[in-house]
Amino acid sequence: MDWSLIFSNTLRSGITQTAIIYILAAIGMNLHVGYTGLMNFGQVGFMAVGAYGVGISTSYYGLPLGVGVLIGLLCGLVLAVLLGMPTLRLRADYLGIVTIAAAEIIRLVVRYQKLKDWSGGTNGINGFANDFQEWNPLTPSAKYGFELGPLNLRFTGADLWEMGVGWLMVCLAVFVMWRLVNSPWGRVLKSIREDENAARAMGKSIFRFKMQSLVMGGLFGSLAGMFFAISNNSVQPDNYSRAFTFFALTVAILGGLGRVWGPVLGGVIFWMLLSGIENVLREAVSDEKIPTGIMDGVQVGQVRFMLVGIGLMSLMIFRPQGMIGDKRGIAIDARK
Amino acid sequence: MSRWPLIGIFTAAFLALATPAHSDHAASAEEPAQVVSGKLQYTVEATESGGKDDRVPVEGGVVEVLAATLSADARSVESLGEVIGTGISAADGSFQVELPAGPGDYAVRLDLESLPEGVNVLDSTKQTLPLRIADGQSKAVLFNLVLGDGGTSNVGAGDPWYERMARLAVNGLQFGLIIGMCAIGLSLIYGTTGLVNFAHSEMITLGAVLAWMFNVTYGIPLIYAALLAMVLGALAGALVDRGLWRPLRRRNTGLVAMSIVSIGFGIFMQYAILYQFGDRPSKYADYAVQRKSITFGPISLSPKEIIIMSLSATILVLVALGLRYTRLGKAMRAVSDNPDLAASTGVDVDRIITLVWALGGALVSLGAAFQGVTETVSWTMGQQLLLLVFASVTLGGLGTAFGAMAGSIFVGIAILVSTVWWPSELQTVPALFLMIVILMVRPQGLFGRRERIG
Amino acid sequence: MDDDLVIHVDSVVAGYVPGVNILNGASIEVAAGELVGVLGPNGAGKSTMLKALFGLLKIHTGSVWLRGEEVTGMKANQLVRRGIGYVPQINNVFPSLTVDENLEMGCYQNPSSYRERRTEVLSIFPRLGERNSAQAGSLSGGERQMLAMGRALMMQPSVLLLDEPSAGLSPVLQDQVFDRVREVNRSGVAIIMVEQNAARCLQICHRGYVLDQGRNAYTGTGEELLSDPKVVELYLGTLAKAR
Amino acid sequence: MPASDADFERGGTAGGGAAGRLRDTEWDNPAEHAFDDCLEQPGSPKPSPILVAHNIERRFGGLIAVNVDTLEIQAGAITALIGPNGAGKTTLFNLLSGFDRPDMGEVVFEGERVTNVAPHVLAQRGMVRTFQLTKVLAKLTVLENMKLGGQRQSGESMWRALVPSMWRGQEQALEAKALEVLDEFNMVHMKDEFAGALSGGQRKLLEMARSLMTEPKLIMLDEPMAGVNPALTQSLLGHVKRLRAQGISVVFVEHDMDVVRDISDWVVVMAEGVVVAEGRAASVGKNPAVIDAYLGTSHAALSEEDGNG
Repeated sequence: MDWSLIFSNTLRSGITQTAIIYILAAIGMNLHVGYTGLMNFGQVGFMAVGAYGVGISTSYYGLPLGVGVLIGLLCGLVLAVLLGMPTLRLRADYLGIVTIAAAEIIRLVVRYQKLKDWSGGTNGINGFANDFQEWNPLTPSAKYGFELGPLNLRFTGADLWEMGVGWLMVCLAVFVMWRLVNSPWGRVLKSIREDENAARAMGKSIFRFKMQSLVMGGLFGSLAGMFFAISNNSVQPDNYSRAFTFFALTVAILGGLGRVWGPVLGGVIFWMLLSGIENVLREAVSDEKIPTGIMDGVQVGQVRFMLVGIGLMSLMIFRPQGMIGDKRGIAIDARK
Repeated sequence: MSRWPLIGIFTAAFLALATPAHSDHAASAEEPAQVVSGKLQYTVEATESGGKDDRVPVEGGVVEVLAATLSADARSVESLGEVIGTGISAADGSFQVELPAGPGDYAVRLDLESLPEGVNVLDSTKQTLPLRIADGQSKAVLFNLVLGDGGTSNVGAGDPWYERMARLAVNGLQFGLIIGMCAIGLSLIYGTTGLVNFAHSEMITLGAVLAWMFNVTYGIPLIYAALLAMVLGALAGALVDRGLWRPLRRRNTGLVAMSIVSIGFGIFMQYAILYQFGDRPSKYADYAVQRKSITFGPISLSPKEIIIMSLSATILVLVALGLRYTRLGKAMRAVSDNPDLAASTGVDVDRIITLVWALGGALVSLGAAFQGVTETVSWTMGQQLLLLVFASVTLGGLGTAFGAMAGSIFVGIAILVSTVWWPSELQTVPALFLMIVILMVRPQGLFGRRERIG
Repeated sequence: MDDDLVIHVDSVVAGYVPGVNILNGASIEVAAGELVGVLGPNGAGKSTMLKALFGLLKIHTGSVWLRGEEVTGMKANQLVRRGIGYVPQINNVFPSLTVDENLEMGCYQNPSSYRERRTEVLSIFPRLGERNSAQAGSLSGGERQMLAMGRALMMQPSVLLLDEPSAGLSPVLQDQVFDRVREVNRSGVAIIMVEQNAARCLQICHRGYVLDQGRNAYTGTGEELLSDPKVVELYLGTLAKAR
Repeated sequence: MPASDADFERGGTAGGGAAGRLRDTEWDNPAEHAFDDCLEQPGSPKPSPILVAHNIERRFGGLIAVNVDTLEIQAGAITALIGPNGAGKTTLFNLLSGFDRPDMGEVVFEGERVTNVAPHVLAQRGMVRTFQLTKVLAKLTVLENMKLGGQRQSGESMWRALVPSMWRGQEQALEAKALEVLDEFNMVHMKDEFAGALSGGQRKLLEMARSLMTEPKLIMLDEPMAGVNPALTQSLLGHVKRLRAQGISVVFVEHDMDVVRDISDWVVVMAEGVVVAEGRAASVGKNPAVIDAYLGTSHAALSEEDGNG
């Protein structure tokens, strides 16, 4: 067992691009589910429109990447408004079904082969974000970082550039969230989560606040999708499936719904756990500490996801407030 | 009391690990190369009734992989591109084609000239098969070869539109009946407990995979395998209720929290099934091949289709009658109406809910086994069906079993008939869209009763 | 335990939300064949008392005894088996079941007695016979109340728990309900009745309990309670005073 | 008001009960003579109505839950709405406050037609309501609950929320006001508690206090005394009277006839969705229609004796 490799990989997973994508998406879901009580189970739809917004505008219409990013955000906004107008009056569980279905419709449409010239069909869109790599002040292929005893924390310049930009966005998102939820606006959201009619009787337009929350959280989702697309320099339709939303939800719950830092902590821990387990299992399998009759290399990834499922269940049952939540202030009440 | 959910989880995990493993995992521990593989063998139909079909491997068969455009459900090829790779079958009939281009849509074509004399594809439209490859996936393809003349499938594009529509309507009815079998459980569970069960998709997959396991791994004829799957599905449903949901209800867990738990349970089950079953879609050992068909006007149905349709229709009618007239059915409806009041009249509500789970599990397993016969068995089949099941249940009115049946048949027929005008790749979009619209304007569904407010 | 008691609810503490108790140690005793009223202001825990007794609500401390057998924490369906019938105040019929199906649910645990019991119940509530195939959801308030009582009587209970049977009914129907309650009681069924209409209730009850904030405030025969100025002033409303 | 004085006397002689003690806290009654010229019959016109309902009807399936020809609510007075369970009181409340929409008819608030106006708009215009089952926001503190009542808060705009300097001043003023109102309700000491930790009676108080934060013209209380212990009832009644003294109109639903008699200037009686009687508390109790629909025949006999003795 190469413990140094295991530790290094585990530590790295908590801070690399994948974790950042999930953290950004989960920040949006935290605003929806944690602060407003909107059961948005279609966050991946916002990610998809963000990613395709930037992908299509740059590759098909040849716009500069910066403009593409604005268009990606605009797509998120439009989707939130389109989705919110008719559905925000629905009950929480109905809204969950509707948002899942909407995300699925988006995925089916962008992968539709007849629209291949436009959205790339099943192959997606590739190589539209070269500008982003060119803006990198570091040497893409050089290795940066350090080794600390057994820990190898070296990243290529390309990775480091993407991570830097990603974490900057996370910080920005957390700052915006922190400002929002600690304002009178955030207070109204929380009151809607607790009891819509009470907020209504106090003269608050529930629809307006829910819509604003949907838009803002959706924008974080689109940001996550765009970061996904740009850092990979590619958009693949089948990456934007239901499972993504559910994992982002797990990240948000793990950290603590209704807490500003919840998604960040949740994302880092989630990916460290996932990668730690995978690395230990992989090493154990390749050292034949686990007989291949029980598990082979391919199955390690599957076992890892089984654990995600069990983790989400156990969290919801035993610690719905997540890691840093206060039981008195949790959003999804186990007893509501 | 709080240890019960964990016991439930571990029991389920144990069950997942204790069943005999499916052997065909890709062997390499590293990132698997994208490979299309399969086995060319033709079937000699058993002469004696009760005997199994004989399979003879084909050596030297030529298989080509082409770039292609597929329909959304990857069930049919819409157009073909250039040839990407070629494979030749070995002595045991197995072949492999590597795909340098990575994930995407392909078609696999069998060169009929390369086959031994007298061997043909059973259905001549199935000489070219659709193939969809996701990232890191390897897939298996299966050609149905027979000794003797093959037939042709009925879906001809040149027929008059009304004939095509009639055929599609019948196919849709079959699909709808299968969805209906899957939908009743979801609807009854929602009605009696208020839970939106996102793990229902995995109950579908589990049913189909269990039937596959009995049929292929243990060689039990499909009919009995499906019945066994039904029994195990019922057991699994009851077990999940006892081990997970009942303790959560005792803790007064909120409904939204419970749906999130069901999402977690669904993820667990999905990957547990993948772990056991592998990611290759498979066919059952029986009924893959069926040449004789019965024709009514433009519609021609194979015996298996007739059996599936009549069996599911019968079962749905029986369930409906049971709910309407039996003591147990009335108790189920009473619990749906008002669990507290039902308890007050002496109904053991917990027992009824467990029975509902068992009934749901049994029906969903049989429905899934049927779906596995018409399509293939794969670890994602439940996920693919779930939203359609939701759409059907919503259409009929959440929580009403009769509504769920009607909604399913409507959705099944509408989906297939719509392909006359609508791209089949996007055939589920209208159903999902319809569901959204219905939830918005009439959340009680088309057949549901509006509740009095206040 | 006193063997004559059919029901003995002993110092029960219970509530719906953790940390907030509605019942704070209230007790009730009912002898065989007795008709007992439970009164008190809104929120005093009257209905909660019935729910706790009937196993619909978890009891934190205290105990419930049925004919000398402890039944604390027993589920409702087991209590039904032991002969307790319960009619909730609201939502007391199955709206999507027909009137006959509702009655059938009444003798769920003893289906063979259905025909015989139905005839008897319909003789008390003839209106139900006229509407036998209507869905209960389409009945009027009075009809629903009759159906709920009728369904409870289907099982031939030895103890009947009534939660505000006269609520929302017109005076004529209220009188009918009280007459029926007395009639059923005279046939040997012990009844615990929660009522808002205190004066009317105490007129027909053998004894009454006045609850306040989940505790016993006053207990006595109907006359005793109605003639106690303190009780009348604080709990029954001045209208009942003159009695 | 001789009739209600007589009630007071009676309450007093009965042993210093609810009604008697209330006289300790005296609040002016600006509406004392507002109803002098009003006919005691359903739909009677009022000198200066703040809220008027015309011909409103609400059905649930086949059931007519509310069918009110005309109902005028006098400004600056306390109007009680009584009737048996299921009479449609809460449904009427929902219709008047915009939480439910009538199938036909119109509602006029301060001379403007407000039928089908959204409830939050009505609240902004000064019609605020409470609920039968208290709707405190359990996971917000008492102070946050109070501050939610503030109207026209610039910090409630999503964009301005990002720049605290744009709303901090207003927020501080709001907090000062919230503390002031909490002080009137003797609740300042629990300002940082989660509202979910309050008792039933305290929740009722908080809900009423929170309503005042919206600076209402008309406050509608749905069973404000339900589930409140007698000691707190006194305090709640005092608060309601103080509202009237401050010029706020009050409509409330109540079961307890003592409470109704004590504080209401006018009583509206409903049965089976229809207004069957209107009038002063004392005379409504003797109205045969009310006795028939609500109090019941046994009560009628009691009232007779009462009158004689």
